[in-house]
Amino acid sequence: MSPSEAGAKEAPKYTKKDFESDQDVRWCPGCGDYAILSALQKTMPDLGIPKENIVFISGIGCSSRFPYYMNTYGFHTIHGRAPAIATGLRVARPELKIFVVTGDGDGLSIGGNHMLHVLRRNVNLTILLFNNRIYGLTKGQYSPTSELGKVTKSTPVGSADRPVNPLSFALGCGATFVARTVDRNIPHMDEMLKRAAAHKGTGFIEILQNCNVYNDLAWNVIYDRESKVQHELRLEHGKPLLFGPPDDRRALIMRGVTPKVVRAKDVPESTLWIHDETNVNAAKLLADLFAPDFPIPVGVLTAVEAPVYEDLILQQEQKAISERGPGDIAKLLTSGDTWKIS
Amino acid sequence: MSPSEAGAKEAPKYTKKDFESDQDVRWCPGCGDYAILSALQKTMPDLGIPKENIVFISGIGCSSRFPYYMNTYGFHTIHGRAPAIATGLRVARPELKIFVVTGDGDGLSIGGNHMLHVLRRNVNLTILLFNNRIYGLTKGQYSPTSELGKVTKSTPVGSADRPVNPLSFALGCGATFVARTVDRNIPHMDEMLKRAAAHKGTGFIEILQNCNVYNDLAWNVIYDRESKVQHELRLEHGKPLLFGPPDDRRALIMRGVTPKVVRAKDVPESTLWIHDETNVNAAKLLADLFAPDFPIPVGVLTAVEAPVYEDLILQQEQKAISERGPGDIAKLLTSGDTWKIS
Amino acid sequence: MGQIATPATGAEKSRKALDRAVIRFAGDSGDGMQLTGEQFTTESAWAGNDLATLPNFPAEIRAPAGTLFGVSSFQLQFGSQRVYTPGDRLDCLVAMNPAALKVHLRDLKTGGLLIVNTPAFDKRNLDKAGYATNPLDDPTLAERYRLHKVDMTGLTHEAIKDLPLNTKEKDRTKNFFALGLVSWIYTRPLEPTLDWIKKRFAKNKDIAEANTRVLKAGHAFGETAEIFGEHYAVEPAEMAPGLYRAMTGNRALAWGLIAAAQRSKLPLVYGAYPITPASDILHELALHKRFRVRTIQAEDEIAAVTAAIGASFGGAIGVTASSGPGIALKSEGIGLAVTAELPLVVLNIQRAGPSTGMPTKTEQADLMQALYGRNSEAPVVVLAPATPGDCFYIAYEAVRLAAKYMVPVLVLSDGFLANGSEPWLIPDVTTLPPIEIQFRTEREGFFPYLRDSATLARPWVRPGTPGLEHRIGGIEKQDVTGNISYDPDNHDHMVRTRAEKVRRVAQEIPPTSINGPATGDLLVVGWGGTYGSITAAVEQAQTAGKSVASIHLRHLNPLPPDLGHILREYRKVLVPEINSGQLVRVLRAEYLVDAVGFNRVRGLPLPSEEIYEAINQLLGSTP
Amino acid sequence: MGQIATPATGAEKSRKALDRAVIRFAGDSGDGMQLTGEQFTTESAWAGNDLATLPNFPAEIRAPAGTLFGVSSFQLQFGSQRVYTPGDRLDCLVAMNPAALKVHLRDLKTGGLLIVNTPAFDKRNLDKAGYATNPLDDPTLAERYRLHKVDMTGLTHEAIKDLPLNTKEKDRTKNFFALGLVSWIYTRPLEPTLDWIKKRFAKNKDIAEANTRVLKAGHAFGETAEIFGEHYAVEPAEMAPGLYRAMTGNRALAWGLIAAAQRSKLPLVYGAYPITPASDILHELALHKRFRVRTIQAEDEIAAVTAAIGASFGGAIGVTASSGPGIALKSEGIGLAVTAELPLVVLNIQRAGPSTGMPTKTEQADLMQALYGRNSEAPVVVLAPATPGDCFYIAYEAVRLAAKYMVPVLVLSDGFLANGSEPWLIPDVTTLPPIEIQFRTEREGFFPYLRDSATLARPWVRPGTPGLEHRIGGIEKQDVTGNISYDPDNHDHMVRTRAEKVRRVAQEIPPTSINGPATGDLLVVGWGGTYGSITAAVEQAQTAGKSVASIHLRHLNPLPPDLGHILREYRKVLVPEINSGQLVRVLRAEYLVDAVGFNRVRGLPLPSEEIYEAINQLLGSTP
Ligand SMILES: Cc1ncc(C[n+]2csc(CCOP(=O)(O)OP(=O)(O)O)c2C)c(N)n1
Ligand SMILES: Cc1ncc(C[n+]2csc(CCOP(=O)(O)OP(=O)(O)O)c2C)c(N)n1
Ligand code: SF4
Ligand code: SF4
Ligand SMILES: [Mg+2]
Ligand SMILES: [Mg+2]
Repeated sequence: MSPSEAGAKEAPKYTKKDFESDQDVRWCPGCGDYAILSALQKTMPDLGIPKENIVFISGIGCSSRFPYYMNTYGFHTIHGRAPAIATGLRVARPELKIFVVTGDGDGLSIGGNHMLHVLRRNVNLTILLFNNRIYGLTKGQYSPTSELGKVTKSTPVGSADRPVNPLSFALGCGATFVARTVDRNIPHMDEMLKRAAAHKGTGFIEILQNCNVYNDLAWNVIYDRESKVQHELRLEHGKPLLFGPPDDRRALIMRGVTPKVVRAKDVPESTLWIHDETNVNAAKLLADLFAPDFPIPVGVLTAVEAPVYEDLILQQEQKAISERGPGDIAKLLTSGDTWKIS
Repeated sequence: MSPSEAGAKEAPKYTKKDFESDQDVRWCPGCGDYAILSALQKTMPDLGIPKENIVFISGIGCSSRFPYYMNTYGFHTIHGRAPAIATGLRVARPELKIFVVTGDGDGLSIGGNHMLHVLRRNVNLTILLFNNRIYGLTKGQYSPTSELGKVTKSTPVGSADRPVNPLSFALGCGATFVARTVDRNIPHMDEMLKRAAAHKGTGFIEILQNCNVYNDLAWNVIYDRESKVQHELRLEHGKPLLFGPPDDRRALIMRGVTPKVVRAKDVPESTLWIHDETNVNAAKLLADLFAPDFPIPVGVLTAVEAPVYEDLILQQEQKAISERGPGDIAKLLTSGDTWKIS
Repeated sequence: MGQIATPATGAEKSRKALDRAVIRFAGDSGDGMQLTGEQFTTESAWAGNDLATLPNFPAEIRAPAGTLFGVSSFQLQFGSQRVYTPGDRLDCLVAMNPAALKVHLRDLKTGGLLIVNTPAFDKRNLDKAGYATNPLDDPTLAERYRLHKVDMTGLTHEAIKDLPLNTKEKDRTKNFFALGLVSWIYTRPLEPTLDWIKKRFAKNKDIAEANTRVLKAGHAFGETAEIFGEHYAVEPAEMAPGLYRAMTGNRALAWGLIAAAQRSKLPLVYGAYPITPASDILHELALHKRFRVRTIQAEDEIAAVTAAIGASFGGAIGVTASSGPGIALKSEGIGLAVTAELPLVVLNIQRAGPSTGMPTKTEQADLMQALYGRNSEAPVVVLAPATPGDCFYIAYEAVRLAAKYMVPVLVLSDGFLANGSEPWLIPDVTTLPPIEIQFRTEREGFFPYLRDSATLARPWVRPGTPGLEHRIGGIEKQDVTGNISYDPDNHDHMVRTRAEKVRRVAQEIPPTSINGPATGDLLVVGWGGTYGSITAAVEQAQTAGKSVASIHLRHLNPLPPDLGHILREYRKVLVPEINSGQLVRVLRAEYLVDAVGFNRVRGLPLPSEEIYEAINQLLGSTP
Repeated sequence: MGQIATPATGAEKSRKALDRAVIRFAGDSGDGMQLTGEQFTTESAWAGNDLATLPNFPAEIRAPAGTLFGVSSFQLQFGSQRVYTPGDRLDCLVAMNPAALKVHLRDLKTGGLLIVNTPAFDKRNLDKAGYATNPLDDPTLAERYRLHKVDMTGLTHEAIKDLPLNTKEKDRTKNFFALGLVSWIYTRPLEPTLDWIKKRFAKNKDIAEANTRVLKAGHAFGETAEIFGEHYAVEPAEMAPGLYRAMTGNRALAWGLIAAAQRSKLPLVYGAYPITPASDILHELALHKRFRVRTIQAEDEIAAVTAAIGASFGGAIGVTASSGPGIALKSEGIGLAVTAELPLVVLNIQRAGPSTGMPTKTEQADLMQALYGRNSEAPVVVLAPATPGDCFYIAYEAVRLAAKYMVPVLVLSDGFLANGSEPWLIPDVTTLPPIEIQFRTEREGFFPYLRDSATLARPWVRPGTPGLEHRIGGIEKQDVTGNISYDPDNHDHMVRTRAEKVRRVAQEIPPTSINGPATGDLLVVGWGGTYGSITAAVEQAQTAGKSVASIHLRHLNPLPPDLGHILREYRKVLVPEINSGQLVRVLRAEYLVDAVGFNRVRGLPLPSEEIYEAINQLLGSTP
């Protein structure tokens, strides 16, 4: 058993209620965060982990209020630093199951550097990035995922910054598990959460989330029933990349390294692009796609194995102890050159 | 003329000497930084920019001592923040030509967040990242680009962090110009510097650099004459991806989205992969490749056009002024609701 | 019916003259209390009163309706005499729901006017507010206060029943009913609000019509309903003649910066990362591109301050702002500006801490951080505005000093000043002290750290100036040449020089003005947003015949040159602060006077009543 | 030949007894001066002397040969009596090249021993050092000092000419010649160095042989050559009996942390980002995985401190360290630990600033930052070690207090303590105060902010404890329950509680020990790495009959409870610091005593001579 699996002691049978804390939920009525909270509380019992071994760590933002509402251990920390705090916690206590909850501002603006490093280190954490393309808690400034030209309080004639794509960024950082889901799709969220939680290493999920107060329907292209049917591309390992309404199925295929949308019926089945979660290259090309010119990939873009940071650290420790025994401070103090005065 | 081109007034004819400052160069004898300095001083006259309009901004590290040695304006700032300082300078003075000099620690460890954001904003700067895969100035700890398992002062039994690839990271951040060159290849450095400096937006160059004191020959695979012949892949726009010795030419081709190395003579010319700098997808796949299994791409991976941050800001300003005239503070103070007391 | 204090009959309504009144509107976050308060403020300003305001809202964006933590309030004091504070205890409280009543009732004076919106006191809301029974049914409420139960919701709907709006839209106008009613009670002119409605809802005639009708309905209700026995007039205050406007602290800071940039003929580069309560400065500045104001919403506070430093290096006015945690993050960057000797303005809109603390609440506990919150000896100039309107002058002064002395200037505003407003006499900008920027262009004898003999400032050189190419940086440098130097004596010299440069700013400080006798039993020393509370308390004590004076420091570093002398002219020194005692420590260390603090750290302005008590206590008597 | 002081003939060499001696080895960065100094230190320790060392090296990694900024030096003082400092002025200077002579000569006493390596004084090196002519040719040099020109390079090559090494390798051994020679002059045992060479070069016999031969050649040269008229013996010092080792401050900090983790039976999680002069603690800790020490080389200082906080939250000993700019970056994180009330240890190895400053030079100018460098009221415990060896005890104490009071503890070491070494009496670890961690597991009556009545600490709960699931955070919280609270009075209460908790740490501070009379004319108060200089100066003054005492503060916050009383027992108080006057301000503010500072900020330890002068000056007499 690797140190990071140590937490898997037998868990009691829980219900959703067991994961609801006694705190008033303080989001705006209608906020997408409610759905995510509910999905998570619902998913938790299925993870089979004793409640006391679960910890939620967050930064600051509307999304980062999350830990208060989960009846597990929780730490609402400071803006952008949740991945670093979680790394320290994980190194101290590799048997805990740790979730990091962050926002597009918390995780990609002030916290971008920690995100980069936690991803490359592949610390065993599940990171939920609530992307509402806006700063909610500070009342509506544009965020690093807001579209270029976004008009907000801080950009009355439009923003001048090209947005960052969380998935492309994560992949550029060497992430080993990257997925996307949508706050309005509870079963899919549930599935992604389980997949990410089971991943060995950093499981990174972008959750498209609605801020109905400051950026309502920013993701309408995937909320609106009609548009969703047109654009949602469900990624499923081993399945071809097909999307669109039944009467107008389209296929995403490759022209060289350039994705192209064609009518499904126009291409032979053998040339369809089969989704392969273990192909990081494919994930990188998928990550950049979005409506209207392309479908919106939803699901697991990539899931690959790689060394896990704290596993290596703990292995080094165990090796040192098993080879030379546990440390003895008295011996340490008298090691090397000493001399006696009497 | 866009505001960012304003600096292009007629420059005097310079020689390399004009760009040498009067400061003692304080790198270790044999350090790769000397070659880069020399290349830069040599390239400067060719840029045709008046010396007083050139600014070098750096953070902290051996590499970041760079500005002191260039007889231009210079600012040796604090660790990791050079891209942010340069952004402020550029917004204030879009007519200046700004170079940012940073290291793998400065630019990708403490400064990773600013690197992300300067790249996505596409601020018009030329960024030179000296990658020696080590912390030089602090005497030899591993850096974010050091290989997993690296033994250094701070990791006596090997590091536990998977390295970040500067090129993949930059591309994940939405960089519009990404190139790689090598300290031992002065003509190629010269070419890359000119290309990056001419780019509209952020020109990002990774320079493989030797720290002969703490990480000697980390890049030996591309220094060693024999190995270099085997592994160096020169990227040239419109040319096929061929490398290796004349008697054993190999081609990099695509199997689906997976790069493969084959004997050049085994593949028909029509199936060769032609390098296209405007194809960011291709760049992402190339960026991940390295010896021994793959060749080492050297040259411009991608160069694409995109809106430039400070251009948009300045355009907004000019539009506001041209539509409503320059601001008048007395008018501002009396705007809106006022009342008189007499 | 005014149930205790004025058991009125149907008799003619009397109008009573008041000196001043303190009103608070309180309701749910969704009830529009901030807007109501702001409009009432405008009306009072039109009426020629002096005034001060205190908005107070939850950190939650839209806290769930009816909850205690979702209550939002707006308080103001207006008067026919100088008004220093929004007031301590309320003459009138408008409570739009049970939660508002629960949270705010304790601040209402016994016998004060209490107006409640009865339909909001339903089971659901009572539960949410934690009331087991309806407090309105408790007879002691009406005994203790002049309680008026008004069916505002019903009357509102009635007034606009024929308009094509849905229930929710109609409901939302009820704050105008409250505004109309209270405007009648205190004889405020409705014109500014009617004007505002017209402009604001120009594109939505129905809403405009609804708000107008409801406002008038509230007003008419006061006039006709049998329940209000009297109403009040507050005469115009005697104020300096001139053109006035309402001014909040954050807007004043923004405009002060713009004025300074204009006077110095330079672009203003403002690097900021959003944070409560500083964000509004960014929002305001972003509107003024015509002034060559360039705002950068940076990726974090470190990028914000370093971008500002980069801009300064480029010869622009580099400014950054933040609050609490964000200022902590800027410490390293400020240190760079200290040693690079570049002008930099850092605005700190203090909020309650430590750490995230209570972001929407006020505090003045970052003084020590401003003075000392950097590694090593890194002195900066520290200024603090006294009132919302003073923020304009302080921002202007900060730019002026930063550029003149080539030094970072930190400005300590706070949440109370930032959002509070006061009537502001619009200055003639040409009378502001000039800001003359002289970039060095002369090659002859140029060195980057050559100093001006009066200010010790090094030359400011714009990159782009031919022949003056040079390099600066964060490593210790030789004086004059600016070359890297590890020479021990040079380092000692530079540490002293940087300190002396800041000390010389003292020559810019006007003589301290003393409010009260030049010598006496007690001196009260204040700084920042407590100016109003302290002044009110001290004037109260003076009226009561005490030998008390007060001074207010706008310069915290360096301190005014005459301060030591002044302190020694009083037997005792009291320093009220919304922190655990920071300025008081500085004064004790600097002048060895046995100054004592009065400290309450509640996220609220200091009540002048409590300061008054502290004065009396220190004087050894009961009030 | 000792050319002035001892115009020796070929007569038998006399051995003179000395109380103490101050030696400095100086040369190029590549000349191995640090190693030479360390070996000489070990030899002196073996000889039973007390000693103190001062390594001093450039910030450049390998500065170009022969330059002034590339000079590296190592100084030590050893003696037969208590040695408090590495010494001010030199009895002996070894200068391996012209640059070393140029930089260091001014510190040599008139009549002192000056040993130079003549072949290094060639045109190239003279040019680089900025000498127009060879200073060795200037007769005044030999007049003022006992100059010995030795062809070390030549003699070295001669000694090993038959060994199969190349010229560069041979050249590199010449520092052993210098070491052998000076060892002979001061009668040091060669055994430890011979031992060291054997171990160090076990895999390279030729190098081992070369170093051995050259060391002996240097020794023999002293003995046989006609030029050294006398040599010296320094008797063993009277030191407490026991087992000793040489200890540097950084290693002592690391080991102190390890000892504390062992005693508390918890893993130690150390988050750090490399920075001079703190990096060596990381390097040292990374070696000790068997002690469950887990080091995280973080991406930056913010990640380092927050990772440590995460570890503390998890029930491990969370520690972080940095210097100057890095500590500034941690301010926000430390504030979180304050309000989360988690144990955290932050080591600050102070260096000369501001900003990047002079990274390899020492300073003690971060005291104010430690006390106040965070937003709002965020009090922490502040400790400072007095000597390299004391770092062990301070690190241990920091962990103990942090865990007992659930509070961050900041430790202020400095570059001088970090790299300096002293003979260290190895303690019996079982005699250290116990660190008893009692994680709460009891569900009954659990609340996250329920407090211990003696310490006010809240319970430390390890995630993983069934039934105690709870949430904490950086927003203000209700006492006891820990729920988010914006209640004004609760906030005031929490601000006071956090302060009181830190204040209670005073009950852990032993009575202050006074070095000198309990009452008198002058008290000298010190803290941190100036302990040695101050003690030496005060003992000198006492010997001269002055009524002077000194105390040394290891606890800077809270201050010792008896401090106020002690301060008042002296007519005057002097506070020497390597800053512009920080502790002195604290003492003045706290106790209203007219303490005065003695401040030199040169990146170097304070010379005890200068403190002695300051004492005399304050006493109103000339020395
Ligand atoms: C150091 C610091 N800087 C700034 C803030 C103010 N702040 C709080 S949340 C936030 C942005 C939140 O945006 P996001 O992460 O997208 O979360 P959302 O509210 O949209 O869920 C900011 C800027 C802060 N609390 N701390
Ligand atoms: C805030 C801060 N943290 C840490 C340091 C110490 N430091 C200086 S340079 C450096 C790393 C340099 O590595 P790199 O950027 O790779 O530059 P190189 O020396 O290898 O050229 C570090 C950690 C510092 N100066 N400031
Ligand atoms: S502001 Fe937006 S993100 Fe925040 S709680 Fe409200 S709706 Fe949700
Ligand atoms: S340490 Fe390495 S990178 Fe730094 S100057 Fe020396 S060789 Fe170059
Ligand atoms: Mg968001
Ligand atoms: Mg490096």
